[in-house]
This record gives sequence, structure tokens and C-alpha cells, in this order.
Amino acid sequence: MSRPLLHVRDLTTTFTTSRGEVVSVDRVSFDLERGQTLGIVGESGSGKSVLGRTVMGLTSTAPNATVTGSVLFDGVDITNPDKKMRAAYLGARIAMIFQDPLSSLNPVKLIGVHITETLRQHDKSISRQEARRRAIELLDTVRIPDPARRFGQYPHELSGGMRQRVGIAIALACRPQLLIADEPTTALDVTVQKHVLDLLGTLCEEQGMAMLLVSHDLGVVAGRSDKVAVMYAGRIQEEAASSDFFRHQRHPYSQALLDAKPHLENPARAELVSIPGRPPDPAHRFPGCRFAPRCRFAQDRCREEEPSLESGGIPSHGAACFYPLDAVRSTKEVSI
Amino acid sequence: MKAAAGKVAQLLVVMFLVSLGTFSLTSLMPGDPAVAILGDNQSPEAYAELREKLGLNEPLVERYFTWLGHVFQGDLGTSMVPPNEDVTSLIRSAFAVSIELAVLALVVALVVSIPLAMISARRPDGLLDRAASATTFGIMSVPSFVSGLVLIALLVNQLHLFPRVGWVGVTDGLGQNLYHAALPVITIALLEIPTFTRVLRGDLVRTLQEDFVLSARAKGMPAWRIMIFDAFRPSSYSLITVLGLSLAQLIGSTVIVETLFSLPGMGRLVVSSASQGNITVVQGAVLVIAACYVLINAGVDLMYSVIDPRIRRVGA
Amino acid sequence: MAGTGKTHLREAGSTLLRVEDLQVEFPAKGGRRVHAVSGISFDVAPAETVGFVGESGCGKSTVARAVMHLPAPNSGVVNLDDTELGSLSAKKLRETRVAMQLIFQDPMASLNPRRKVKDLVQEGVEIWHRGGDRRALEERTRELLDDVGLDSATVWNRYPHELSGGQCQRVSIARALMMRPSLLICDEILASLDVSVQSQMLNLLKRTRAEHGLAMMFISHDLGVVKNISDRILVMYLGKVAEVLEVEALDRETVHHPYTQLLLASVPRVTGERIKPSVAGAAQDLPSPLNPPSGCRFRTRCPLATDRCAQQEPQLEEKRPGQFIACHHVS
Amino acid sequence: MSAPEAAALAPTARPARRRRRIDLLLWFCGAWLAVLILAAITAPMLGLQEAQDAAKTLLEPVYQPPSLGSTHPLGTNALGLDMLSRIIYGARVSLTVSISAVLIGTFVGGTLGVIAGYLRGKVDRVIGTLTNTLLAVPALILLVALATVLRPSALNMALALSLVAIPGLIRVTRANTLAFAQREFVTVARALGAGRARVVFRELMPNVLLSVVPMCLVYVSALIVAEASLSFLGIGLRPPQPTWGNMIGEGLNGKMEDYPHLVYVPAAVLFLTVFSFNLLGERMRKRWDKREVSL
Repeated sequence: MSRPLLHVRDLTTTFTTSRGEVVSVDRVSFDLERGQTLGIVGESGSGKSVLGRTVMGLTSTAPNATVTGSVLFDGVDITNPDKKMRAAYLGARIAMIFQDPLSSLNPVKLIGVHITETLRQHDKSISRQEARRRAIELLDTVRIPDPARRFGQYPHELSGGMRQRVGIAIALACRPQLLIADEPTTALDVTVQKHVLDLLGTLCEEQGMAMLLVSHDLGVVAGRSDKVAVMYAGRIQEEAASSDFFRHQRHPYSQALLDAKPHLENPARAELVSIPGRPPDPAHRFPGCRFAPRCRFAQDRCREEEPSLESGGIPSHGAACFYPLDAVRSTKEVSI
Repeated sequence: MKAAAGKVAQLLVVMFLVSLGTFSLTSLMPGDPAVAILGDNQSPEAYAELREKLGLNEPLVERYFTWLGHVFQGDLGTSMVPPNEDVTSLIRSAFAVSIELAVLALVVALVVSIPLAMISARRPDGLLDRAASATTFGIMSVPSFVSGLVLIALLVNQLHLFPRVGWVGVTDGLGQNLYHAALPVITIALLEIPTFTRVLRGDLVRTLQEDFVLSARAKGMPAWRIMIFDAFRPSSYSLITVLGLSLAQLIGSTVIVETLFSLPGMGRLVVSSASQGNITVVQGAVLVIAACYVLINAGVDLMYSVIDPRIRRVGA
Repeated sequence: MAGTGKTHLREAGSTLLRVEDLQVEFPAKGGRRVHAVSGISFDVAPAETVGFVGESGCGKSTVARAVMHLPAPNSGVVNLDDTELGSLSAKKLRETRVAMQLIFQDPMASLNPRRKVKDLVQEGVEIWHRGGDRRALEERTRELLDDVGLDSATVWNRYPHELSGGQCQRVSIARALMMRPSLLICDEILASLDVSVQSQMLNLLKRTRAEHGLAMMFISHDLGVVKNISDRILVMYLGKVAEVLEVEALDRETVHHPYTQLLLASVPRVTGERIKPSVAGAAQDLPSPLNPPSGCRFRTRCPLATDRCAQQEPQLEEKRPGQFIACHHVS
Repeated sequence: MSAPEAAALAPTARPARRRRRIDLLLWFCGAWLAVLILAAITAPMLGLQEAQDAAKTLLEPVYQPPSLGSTHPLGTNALGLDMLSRIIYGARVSLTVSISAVLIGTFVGGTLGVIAGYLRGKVDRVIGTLTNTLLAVPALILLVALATVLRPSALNMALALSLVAIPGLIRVTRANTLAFAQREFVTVARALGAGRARVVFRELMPNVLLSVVPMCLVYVSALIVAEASLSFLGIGLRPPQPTWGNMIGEGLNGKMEDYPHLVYVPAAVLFLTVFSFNLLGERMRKRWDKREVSL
């Protein structure tokens, strides 16, 4: 295959806070092909949102943030974008949608203005009428009924699902090649969530757009992504093709994450396998595997050495674990 | 609509209470107002005549309504102190001075504090922010009579830039008018700049952390554009509130500055009348000032709905 | 008022909590009223957990508060054991209400920020002076804290802001248990927690419920969670009950109320295969509770809707043993 | 986004090194206020030079400029009265009057504010109207109007000044009460059986008070200025009783060019005191705000 649309290597985001250095994203690497969707899953504090923002170049402007490593977008290094690059890429070739559709829209601006200003920012030659026409078209693309009327409304006059569609319309304005969706459905009801995910899927397909789908919920990513990466404490713990990943997980954390969630398919009142303890404090790093303190299978080695993301013989299914689950099973059998 | 009607009703009640309060000041006055006005050594007839003239022999409530009736016809009575001028015209000329000072001072204050707040908010806790914060904090703690004195010592006595005292009306030429107004205006503005700057900076910093600002950045908008077109308007509520309150307060509380620079404004009118026991003037002035407050308050409420569409379409 | 029927209510003597025709309205701007809960009836048997599901705005949280009379509902009867709460004097109500305890979604907001953990847990006892011996009180507090999975020695003198969300939620549970309630009302208590903490809490709740013989009203938007903890489930839509069912019946295969069906279909399946995105239809807004649709409130989004649905409000009927559905069209 | 992530992204998060630095300015202000208050309390025991009675200073030099080593470290005024001594006696008046005014204001305003915020409805509207009425007359005008009818005693002064502080304090406590009353811990307390009084005094008050205290400090400084302003205008406490305001006022009468210390000494003291109260209030607010945010 030709060079990937997004090529991320050893991306690290560090914040200097009152509690010391916090490494939110730690040496993260992945590739994303054109038109494909990568699901990034993790609990709060795992660094998934910061990862999305760092790829977007939004963290590097914070005065207390340091970004190292590299983000190549279509071969161009956009790791720490300057003003010019920001103007050329953000919103135009890479776009983003946010978790809370209400707070991510300016309460005092018309829905339409949100879209037209994006259009006119990236293409100064568009006339006002043209921008308006395109904005209404975009609202129609995201299946908002009566788009011309919605154009002149304020964000608070729309329902949550409608607002998130507006967010998508804004993101689509300049036909980006990459969409970073940061928990796009977390604030929405489950029926609306399905609509929005369907819409995102359809649009990616229609426009050949790649997507970074960030969520805390494996269920949101399941069936909606080509690849899945599971993050824990700033690092990718497991990365695999979705078809492979949901069949079996190699990292104990990934499996625990799936088992901990009460699924509709499980029998009623089933006892859940819970993960003991809490995620580690990002300001206090310790040696060894980050999941070791909560891991059922942890050995001495896990507490001393940090495993790296390796595929362990199975192509394109990497797990940062010394004793990945396929291996554990066999050792168990041996010990019996 | 119902909410608006309630608001208006409340403001009317406020006006009523203020007028009642000011009016009853006369009866709170220690001793005989007639004695206070005319002095000790007058004939009993003179006192009686004045009392009759002031209507002091009638019950308070009756006097209040008589007075209120006159007020509604634009007649605030006559001054009790010779040359017994018409209170309405006294207040009118003083009011013109005060309002000019207040408005000019607010404009100056806004011109300084809006950019200052924006610069500060861009990098909170950065060098510029800390410098601005320290400066405004220092200025905030200087009473106006002290800052006025310092300005006089510096700009008048040392540099001879401005006149020390006096007032020239607009009718006598705008240039002269502004020349005389400059120093008092700066003094008043100094009083307002710290508050404005701090309030706006605080709101801007909060707004800049909102998701919609992040989303504007994700759209590739330049920082200055975000500051002016995205962050400023939603951040201006507190500023508007403070602005309204200041304007209302300034119309009366330029007392100090007016005294310092001998300007014929409302503040000085009230103070000098009060010290002479010239109660009709005090009453009239307080009433006018309170009316301003009420009007400005209503204006501020209106402004909120202009700024925020969420308030605008209540019940729609 | 037609309500949504009472056929699903069990015999009065056998229930701990019995709620009939509960109705809650709030004044809204412009003199209008929000119809948050419009005639809901349900009962909870001792040691039974009833799950309330529905999307935001369906009135499930309002039900919780109305049951507690915090504030009292506009109309309706709430019976706890043999006592009708509405008939009680303010003081008596405060006393009786203690048998029901509430836990909220936001773990931080439901703990007074200026109080230490020990004081928070002992708060109820302190109000009623039921503590008795200081030593015994302290003993019991420590026991409860340890029971809910906190290390009583470490958290004893901590303030809420020094704890994590999950820990705060545990403190809330301990505080509720302190009053030895017979009914625990949990309002979205897992919504702000991470998956790994959620499962810990679910297991903890199940254990606690068994140990203390608690009945529970468990309110959640998450069908998986509700299925995991409930015995019976009430599906709510726009202030009404759409369906009442035994938990075993909640799956994608059984025939349900069209709204339940929609909910079930919307819950994502955990699968590796790409889901072909159904060509997304136009966005729909939930009808406003200021002006709910006539007849069946779900009709505006229902694929089965006919004229009849607009004119006549369906009543809950027992379509299958233990499954009550309010729909004209489901048989 | 989790709390640590949010904290990490928030641009206000301070770098660690700035936090550990001792806040010298704060310590300086605290020390200044401590010394001032102590001096004001123990003034009669300090063996100060004459501050009030010009008859006793006939032999003292007049208009003596400040000179730290001398018997008049801060100089003397037109009547040969000692400036240092006048400053300290002035502090007694300024501090007593403004602090007691704020205490009265907090008590009255705080109570009304909590009542309005907790009961809401009609009571709230009545209290709101009263607040607006008080606010409708600018503070200084209100004070001047009151000064025409009240005798200028310290007690009257404190009462009049408290009227200036009350509306603001009502508003702040009301707003805070409203905010806290909506928090779920209040509902939980009621579920536990807490009555109205308990909710107000045990749940709301501690939270509301803590947010009002910084405000009170700022009010102390505002009222010190207000009191000085009145004295400056000649309608506050009158000489020979020294106050900072009338000291500045008397220095103004054409003597300022020749004897600037008559104005600058009290002005500097006034500034330092007001600055210190402001800073203390501000730091306190920031500190507690942060805790609120971290919740």
C-alpha cells in the first residue's frame, strides 16, 4: 500500500502541572490508511482525548504542553504546526468533532454562521451568498430537516442530536481527508447515538474520509472501525484489526474492559468480572507494565520491565504484554 | 412578556421606595429645618413663614404626595437657600456636567481595559498577565482623592499639561471643554479600569477554555479572530453588569473628583446642599440619580438579551 | 386522567412501595407547564430491584424525587408499607422518608464539600440522634466504610475533593446504608464512572442488596446495566410507562413495545464485523414535554402509529405473563 | 475528559515552580495589617506624642518633615501634632468603623441573602426590591444624605457604612445560596431527614460563608476608603479627632506644595492598608475557588 494518510510515531504529550510532569500520551505510534476508521478506546485518564487533540495540533499551543515524536499527515510533518500550517490544515484537511455538541458551539452565533465562517476562512474567494448556499447544503447532507430554517437558529434551539449533526456539518465543510471524532456520542441518548454513528459511517464511505473515532466505550467502536487501539495510562496496550480484536483480545486489560461491561447479550443478573483498583495517577509513574497492579496475570517481570507493543506472531495484532492471553492459556494448561 | 412586566413593576417600586426614603429625610433631620436653614437669630414669624412655605405643618404623607404630584410635572421645588433657585434647572445644569464626566470616563476606561484584558487573557499567568494584574491591583487600592492628588502634582504642577481647576461647558467650545474635562476624566477612569479589566479578563479566561473555542481553533481560525469574534461577546456579561452599575454610581459619586477639581456636577451639588441643609435640592438630586439607576438597570437587562440569544427568546 | 394503567400492580399487601398515578409538573417560562411525569404507577416488593430505563427527559429522575416527596408530586399516591406519604405531617414525613435513601449521579455534588467522610456517613444518625454510644457509632461507621470497599482508616478524615468519583459514590452508599433503609433509590449512579469502576459498583450493589435485604429503584439510561441488576424493568417514555417486564424477557428476540424495540436496536452490538451503516434518516427531535403528543406519546416516532394512536391512549396490558405493554398494535 | 486531563489542558494550571515560591507580597501585607491593628489596639500604651490636643503642642515644631530618628518620625502638622500618633489614632477610627460596618453588613446582608436564596419566591422578590432600592442611590450620595441628618459619631458612621455594604453582600450570599441549594447534597440531607433550619445552618451556611469571607475583606477596604472620602469632604468625623481622610483633607488646603508630607504620609498609609485588605481577599478567593474547581 502507498504511504498512509496518517503516520504517527512515538508521539508524546507532556503537561507541566502543579503536581509535576504529567505524560498524558506516551510514545504512541500508529498508522491510518485513507478512508479507514481507527477506533481509540480507553477509560478516562488514558490519554485518548489528548491524543486526538495532539494529532490535531491543538495541544502544542497550550503554554504548559510539550509534544515530541512525529505526526505525518500525507507525508507532511504537522507535529508542532506553525500559524500558517494550522490555517492550511486545521478545519480544511483535518477536522474535528467534540463530545458535547452544546458546549462546542458558540451560544451567541447562528448555526449557519458556524459553517459559513469555516468555509470563508479556508477559501477567501467564496461570496456570502455562496457560503450560505453551501452551508444549507451541508446541513442537508447531515440530514437536518428544514436546513434553511435551521441556518438562522441558535444552538440552544436545537436538540442534542441535531447539534451534533451541526458539528459534523462544520467538520465536513472543507471536505477533510481526516475526521477526528472525540467521543462524538457520549453526551447523546442511545437512539440518537445510533443515528449519529450511522451518519458518520455513511459520510466516511461517501467522501472517502478517514476517521479517528475516540471513545470510552468499546461498543461504540465495535462494528464502526477497521482497526482498534486500546489505550491505558497514556500508552497503546493493544492494537488490531477490529475483526480480529473482537474475536479475541490478547491484552488482559482489553479483555477485562470487555468483560466489565454489562452487555445486553449476557444473561440477566450475571456476576461481572470487575477490574480491581483504579487507573494509576498520571503524575506518578512506576516501573514495569502500567496495568500490572490491576492485572490478574501479572508476574514479577511485569513489575520490573515495561513491555512494548509486539504482534507476537499474529500479524497486525499487537499487545503490549509479556504474557498475552493466548500465551497465558497455554502456560495454564502446562501447569495443570 | 410576563417577566418583563414584573421587572418594570419592580423598578417602579424601587423608585417609589427611593422617593419615599429621600423625602422622609426631612423628618429625620435633627431639630427644626427652618432653624437649620435660616440660622438661629431670626424672628419667630420668619420661621413660621418658612415652615408654612415648606408645608411642614401638614402631615408627612400628605406633604409627600403633594411633592410627588409636583415631581410628575417636572417641578422639583425651589432651593431653600438664597437665591432660592429652581431645583429642576439647578439639577439640569449639574447633571449635564456629571453625565459628560461619567460617559467620557467610561469610554476611556473601556478603551484601555478591553485590549488590556484581551492581552492578559491570551496567556493567563504569563508575564503580561501578571504585570497587568499587579498594576490594576495596585491602582484599585488607590482612593480617587489620592490618585487625583498625584495626577495634579504630576501633570499640573510639574508638567503644566492641564488646568488645575474649573469647568468650561460644551457650549463654550468643545476643545476647551475637553481640555478641562481631561484630568477629572482620567481620575475617574483610573477608578474603573482595574475593575473592568479584571472582570473581563476573568470571563475571557473562562470562555477561552470552552469547547467552542477549541472547536474554533480546530476550524483553523487565527487566535486574534477567536478572541474578538468568538470569545468576547459571550464573555461580556459581567462587564455589562459592572458597566451599568458604574455608570449609575458615577453620576453621583464623582463627588470627590468634582470637589478636587471644583466642577459644578451633581456630586458637588448634593454635598454643598447637604452641608447647608438645603433639603429640597438633595431630595431632587437623589431622585434623579435613582431614576438614572433604574433606567440604566433596565438598559442592562436589555443588553443581556442582545448579547445572548438564549435570553432573547424566552417563552418563544 | 387515563394514566397508563395499573394492571401491572401487584396485591397491595405484598409490596414495600406502591405508587399510583404519580404526576409531576413544573412551571416553565411563559406560564406553561412541563409535564415531566404524567400518571405513572408501579410497585416494588421487598428485596426486589426495579429498573427504570428511558432516554433523557423521560422523567425517570423526577419519579425518584417524587417518590421521596422531594418535592411532593402534584398528584398521586405513594405508599411505603402501610403509610401514605402524602397524608403525613412534615415532621412525620421526614421521619418516614428515612426508610428510603437516595443516591445521585454526580458523586461530588452529593457530598457536602466542607465535611469529612466520617461526618458525612454519620450525618443521618446525627440528625435523628440515633447514634447511641459514640464507640458503637464509630464502630458501625468503620464497618460500613469497609463494607463498601473503602479503607476506613485512610478515608476517615478525608474531604470529598480528596477522593475519586468511585470512592465518593461508595461514601454515598455507606451514608445511605447507615440509616438502615428498606429501599435504596439509585439515580444514574454509574453514569459518571468508568467501565472498570462501574462493574465494581454493580457487584458491590448486588452484594449489599443481598446482605441488607434492600429493595431498590435503579434508574439508568443503560439497558445493559439495568438488565444486570434488576428483577423487573419499567421502560419510560416522555413521562409515561411504555412497558413493564421481568428482566429475563429483556432481549432482542422477544416482542416488545416499539419504543423498547427501538432502544434495544440502538444498543451497539460488540462485534468485529463492520456494520453497514443504515442510510441515516433525517434527525428527529424528541417531542417537548411542554406539549406532549396526544394519545400515545410515542406515536410521533413509532413505525406502527395509526390514527387510533393519536386519539386513544393505550393502557398497559399483560401481553405475556409478566410482560405489560402499552400499545394498541403489539399483541 | 477526566479531571487530571482537564487540569493538564487548562491553561491556568501553574507550573510547579511558581507554586512553591513563598508569596512574599502576601506575607508583607499580612504583617502590615498585623502591625497596624496591634498598634491601633495598644495606641494609648505606646507612649505616643500628642495627636489631638493642639493646646499641648504649643512648643512643638510645626510642619516638621518626616525624619525617622527624631521624636516625630513622620513629622508634624500645622499645629505641631505628631503625624505618627495621628496615623495610629486615625487607624483606630478607620479600622473600628469599617470592620464593624462590615460585620453588621455581613450579619444583616448574609442573613437576608441566605433567606432570599433558600426560600426564593415572594420573600426573594421583596428582599430583591429592597436591595435594588439601596443600590439605586450611589454609596457616597447615600452617605452624604445620611450625614446631613445623622450626627458624625463613630457608631452612626459604622451604621451608615454598613448600609453601603449590605446590598452587595445580600447579592453575593443569595447567589451562592442559590448555587449551593441546587447541589444534590442538600437533597440528600433532606432525604436523611434534615429540617429547614439544619439545611440552612449546617449544609448551606458553612459553604456560603466561606465564599463570602474574601468579599468581606474587600468590603473592609472599600469602606475604609468611603470613610476617608467622607472625612476628606468634611462631612465625616471632624477634627480634632484624627482620621486618615481628614488628615489628607487638611493637608490639601494650599499647603501641599510646601509640605507634601502632610498629604503623602496618610495617603501612603491608606494605600498600604487598602491594598493589603484587597490582596488578602483576592488570594483567599483564588485559593478557595481552586478548591471548588477541583471538586
